[in-house]
Amino acid sequence: MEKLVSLIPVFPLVGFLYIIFLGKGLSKNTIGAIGSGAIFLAFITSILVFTTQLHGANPTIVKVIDWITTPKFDIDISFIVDPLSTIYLLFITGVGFLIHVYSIGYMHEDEGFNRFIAYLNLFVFFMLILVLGDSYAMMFVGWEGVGVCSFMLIGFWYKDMANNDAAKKAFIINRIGDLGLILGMCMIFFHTGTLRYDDLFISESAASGLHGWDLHLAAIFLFIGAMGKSAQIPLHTWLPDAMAGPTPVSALIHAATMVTAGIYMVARSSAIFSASDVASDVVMWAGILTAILGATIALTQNDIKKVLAYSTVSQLGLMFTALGMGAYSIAVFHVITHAFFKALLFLGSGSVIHAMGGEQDIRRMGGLKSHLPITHITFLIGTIAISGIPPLAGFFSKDQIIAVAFEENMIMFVLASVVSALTAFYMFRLYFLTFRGSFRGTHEQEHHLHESPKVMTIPLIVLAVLSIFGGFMGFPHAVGHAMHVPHWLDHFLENTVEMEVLDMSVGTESILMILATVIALISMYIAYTKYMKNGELALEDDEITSSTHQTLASKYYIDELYEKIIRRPVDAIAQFARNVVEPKIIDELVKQVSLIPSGLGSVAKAAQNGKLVMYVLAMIAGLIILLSTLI
Amino acid sequence: MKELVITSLLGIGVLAFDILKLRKFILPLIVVGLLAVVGASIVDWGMNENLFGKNMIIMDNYALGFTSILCLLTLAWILTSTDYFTNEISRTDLYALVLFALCGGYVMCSYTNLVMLFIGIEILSIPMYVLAASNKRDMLSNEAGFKYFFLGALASSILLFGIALVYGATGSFQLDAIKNVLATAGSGTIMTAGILMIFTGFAFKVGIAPFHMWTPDVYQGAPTVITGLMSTMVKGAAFAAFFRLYYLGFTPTLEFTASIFAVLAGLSLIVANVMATIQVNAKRLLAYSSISHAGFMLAAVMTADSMNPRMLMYYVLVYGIASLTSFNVLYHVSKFQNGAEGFDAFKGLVKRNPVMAGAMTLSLLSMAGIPPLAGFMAKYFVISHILERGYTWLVIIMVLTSAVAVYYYLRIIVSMLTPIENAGRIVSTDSNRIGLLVLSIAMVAMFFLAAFV
Amino acid sequence: MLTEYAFWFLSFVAIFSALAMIFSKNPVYSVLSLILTFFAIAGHYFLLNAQFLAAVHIIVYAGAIMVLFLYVIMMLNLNRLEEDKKSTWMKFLSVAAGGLLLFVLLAVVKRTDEITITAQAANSDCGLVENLGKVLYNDYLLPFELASILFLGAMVGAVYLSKKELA
Amino acid sequence: MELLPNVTMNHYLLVSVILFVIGVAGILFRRNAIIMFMCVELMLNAVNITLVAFSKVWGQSDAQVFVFFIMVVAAAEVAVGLAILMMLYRNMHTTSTDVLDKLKW
Repeated sequence: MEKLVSLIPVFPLVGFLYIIFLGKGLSKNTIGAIGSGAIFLAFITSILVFTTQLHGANPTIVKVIDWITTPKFDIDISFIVDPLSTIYLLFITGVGFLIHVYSIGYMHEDEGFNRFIAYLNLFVFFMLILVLGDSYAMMFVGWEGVGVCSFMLIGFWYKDMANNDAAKKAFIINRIGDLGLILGMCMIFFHTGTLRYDDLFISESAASGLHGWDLHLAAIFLFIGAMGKSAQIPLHTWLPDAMAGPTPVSALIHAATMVTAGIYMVARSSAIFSASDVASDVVMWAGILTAILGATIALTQNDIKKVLAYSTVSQLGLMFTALGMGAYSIAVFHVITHAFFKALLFLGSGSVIHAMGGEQDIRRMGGLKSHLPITHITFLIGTIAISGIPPLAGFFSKDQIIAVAFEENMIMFVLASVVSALTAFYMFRLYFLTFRGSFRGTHEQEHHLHESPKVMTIPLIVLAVLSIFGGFMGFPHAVGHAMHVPHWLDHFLENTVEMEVLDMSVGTESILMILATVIALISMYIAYTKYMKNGELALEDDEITSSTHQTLASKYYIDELYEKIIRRPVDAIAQFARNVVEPKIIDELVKQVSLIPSGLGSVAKAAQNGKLVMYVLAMIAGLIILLSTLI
Repeated sequence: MKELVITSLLGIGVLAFDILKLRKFILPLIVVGLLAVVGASIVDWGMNENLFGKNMIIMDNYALGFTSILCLLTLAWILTSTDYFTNEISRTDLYALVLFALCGGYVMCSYTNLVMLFIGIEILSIPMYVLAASNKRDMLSNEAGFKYFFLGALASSILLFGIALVYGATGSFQLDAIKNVLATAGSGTIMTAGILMIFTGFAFKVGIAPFHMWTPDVYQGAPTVITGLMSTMVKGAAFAAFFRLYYLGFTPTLEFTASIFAVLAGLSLIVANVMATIQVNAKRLLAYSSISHAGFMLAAVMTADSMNPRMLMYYVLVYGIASLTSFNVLYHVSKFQNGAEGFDAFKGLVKRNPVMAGAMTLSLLSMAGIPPLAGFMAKYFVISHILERGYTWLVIIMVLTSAVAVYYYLRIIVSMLTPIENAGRIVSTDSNRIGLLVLSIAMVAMFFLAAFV
Repeated sequence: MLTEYAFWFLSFVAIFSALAMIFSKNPVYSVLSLILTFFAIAGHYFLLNAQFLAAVHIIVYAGAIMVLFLYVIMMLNLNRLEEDKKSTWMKFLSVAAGGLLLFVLLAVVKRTDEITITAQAANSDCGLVENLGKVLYNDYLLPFELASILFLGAMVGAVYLSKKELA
Repeated sequence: MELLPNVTMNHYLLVSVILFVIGVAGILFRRNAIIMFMCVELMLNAVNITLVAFSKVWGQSDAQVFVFFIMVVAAAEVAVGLAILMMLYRNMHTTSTDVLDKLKW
């Protein structure tokens, strides 16, 4: 059964090649069917492979071909089948399939339809290589591949220069991360002589060859790689810009799958990270800072996709916080539930944008509830799920992160709770402004409002169901133990990643759960009073600022800015992160760094002055230096 | 041996056809002839032919492999740039020069005697000096030709001094005899000085800093088509000779010279990449990029005692294909825009000639070493051997400079994607289109074929 | 004893006229000085029992190559050259480079004691024409043939560069 | 290793190195292409002296044969070099290499 795994990446690859080379005369529906059919087959196969892992972890290496053999080092193309990779397989192909189906409806009018489906297939192929590869080298191939696909899909509407810029930015920032990954890989290889997980973690723990600062540095380099891919401070800036791509891309790549590659990599390397307290602390702090930054910026965004984008940044931050605290399985849990509801939210927003004729500004929406009933219900489910209100999926995963934080580090606990409160607030703000109240767009837009076709709503419904029930795969430990509901996911991942065993009484855990729920509900209520009770006024009202001000403790330097943000909603998009952090600090830094080569360049330039005698001098000087080594 | 005879007769044949006014048969003649050379190398494979038993050249598999690679690269070069030669009558002479140079290339990858090495280098170089200056009315081409010639002659005399000292220390020009002396008696000061001077001559030919300074000037000034040949066939032959020298002859000295190689490779990488980032001329940029690749290949020579020569062949072929493609596209792009060679010349190329834009993108990404393109594997082979040697710092420089390289390659790619108004199509010949397609496929396919290296 | 004096004399002539070559303002004098150097070098060859080589050297260098130089100078009518413009620090760099190169090369080549001859006693006949011919047409037949390709290439190239464009 | 009475290999290498360095110095000092070119010829001849001296040391003809080949190459180089020089003169009306700095950076 495990042998089937080698088929899984083949399906999307064949789909991609078929559409690119033979897809010219086919109708859009046929293309769509081929594209999503390929992913569906991969999904079915994934389920079959997954079942082999259900009863006791049983990691298997499936060798496809010997690829490169050099002295001391060889790479085969081979795949690893273990709980971590199979669970990733499941949601990549599952969610990927739904998004493919959805794209058939969403992109139907686009002239680049074939290209779009083909790229999506190629993306899934590389993503599968990334999670299935049995070594860091294979992971790197997938890692680069998804980067390239992401680049092509962000710039999909390449005629618009802004999209190209966004694509370029994503690509370049990701290269910085990749550099970290390469250095990390080099260090691991240098100290252990292998890049295969099998040798490193499973059969013999070659990873123990790393210790001291080598270990810390290797882990930190790996984490820099993860920072790039998973949009952590300070490499997060590409993700919001990446929303320039079509919405299904945002859902698939920039919410559900590719951005979680960083989490996968850290979870896969859990043996390295858990051995390095320094790196774990770095991961934890970078994660929580990103979570807070993302959540606070999301408060003020008025572009429906940007809110979701910053929310993604923030949620990824939470996952890294969990990783940093050693709760690897819980981070993976959150990845999965997040994939469900974030894909749902993105697809829902796509449906809204579709209905609004391309409008993305939530200030011009409102009251869509009656026009888009299915979208509304599913979006609401997604909102509740992400806000952490029981018993939906987001509650379980997020609550467990907070519970771990409670055990491990009180600062993290407080900060994670704040993030959680902010999440509920901005998500309900988004929901109320979009679906409730009265319509604020033009008449023409109102006239054209319509529910999306079935091909788009069915994926929404499926994802909504997953968002409701997905959380039960990881029922809280203590309470679950009392109620005889096992924490299935922890058992499943037990032998694959390092485990954080929570030693918590039923009472504490229940209190934490209730606390989290109450926080979420309060935030929701604040959003309700602000944006529903006071109606349209909320958009520009100053008075309410003070109450929000109170809610967000004044610890954050971002508060002052928040004042301004509320006062000038028109400028809201040009905000802190975009105005200060990005151009002043990050871009400036990049600019300063780029001065180094031009500084060195001017020295070399002086020598390369075109005069023959100068070149002769350089040669003779070189010769003299070479010969002088003999004296 | 057949290879040498066929190619030199081919050169003479071209001249004869030119005189007999049979110009339209020249191209088919060359294609058939070069294919025959590849065929001959396949027939000779494994025979280790040693002409007259005098150990001047030995056609071992190393030599035959490089012979075929040089031959195929030249063939691809000729087929993708036929329009350059058919535009003006007098340019058919250049075919003969290229073929003579190719003969020199064969000698350089099959020599077992330093005399043959020297003669091979000169047979290759002298026609190249002329080719670099071949655009007679263009001042830049004149300047390039003169600089190339003059510095080349200077480098040759340094190389010769080196050979003379090595002869003095060992009493032989034969590589195996030299190796024996080195292995038994070790290398004294005179011997080492000779080796270093030979190295200087080679470093000049392949463009290693600080002996690289002619490279950007000559690459920029020479006609673009010729530059394409210089960065593929000539560079490949030079590295073949360089590697062979350390593979067959100077192997015992690597212990001492490896650290020098490493320093110069690192210096080349840094200088080339730093200079490349400040270029505004795409041709000059590609010249600097070729210097940085020379740094990589020098690192391969550094491990000549442990590395399988097939890996160097792979690198030469992969870099040759990528650089041939990029110079060819540059030639066509600038030809249609009055010789413009800035980044702006590439604007809108996606629309103006998608095949060229695609091939250019692949070749640049391959040179940058981004998977799944062959350039990645080529660099990977080198890096893995360097790591084994313990030159971690060199690997770090390689990785960092590769990251810098992505930046300037992307500038060209971005420029190609930028739309412009009212730009006409860039027309190309059928053979060019097919050639570029084949080269593009090769760039991807060779990534996966790396398993067989 | 005589040969020893001859060595010192020829060396002095060679070096002195080489210096005259690079310092002379008139290129014709430069060529003539260089020819004188070549004669001195031919003398050295003679002293080293390479009589045939000495003759060839005179014929090829003095008789052909330098005549070609002279011919070009006459054709371009370069009786006096324009003054070279050089900055002081460039001069300094040149002197430093030349001096250092001389220093390191001398430091290297003074170690001739390292050369240990194991093969055979010096064979003074090796410069005789029949020995040279045997070696050239036996062992070095291939490079000898290849020299023809070299010349052909150089010839085609030189003709290509010199002929008028058919524009 | 006496080659002549009281003249050893060292002496010949000394002469050769001095001539070689004079050639290099000439290239660095002069800007005239023809003179620089002659300096390269001088360097080649410096090498030839070494080779002939070594030929005597080792009692082999190989090095002398190599000197023939060096002369061959020098002749070919001169032919091409002077052709390039003539072409340069036709276009620029000077033989000074100072004008050759259009290609730089």
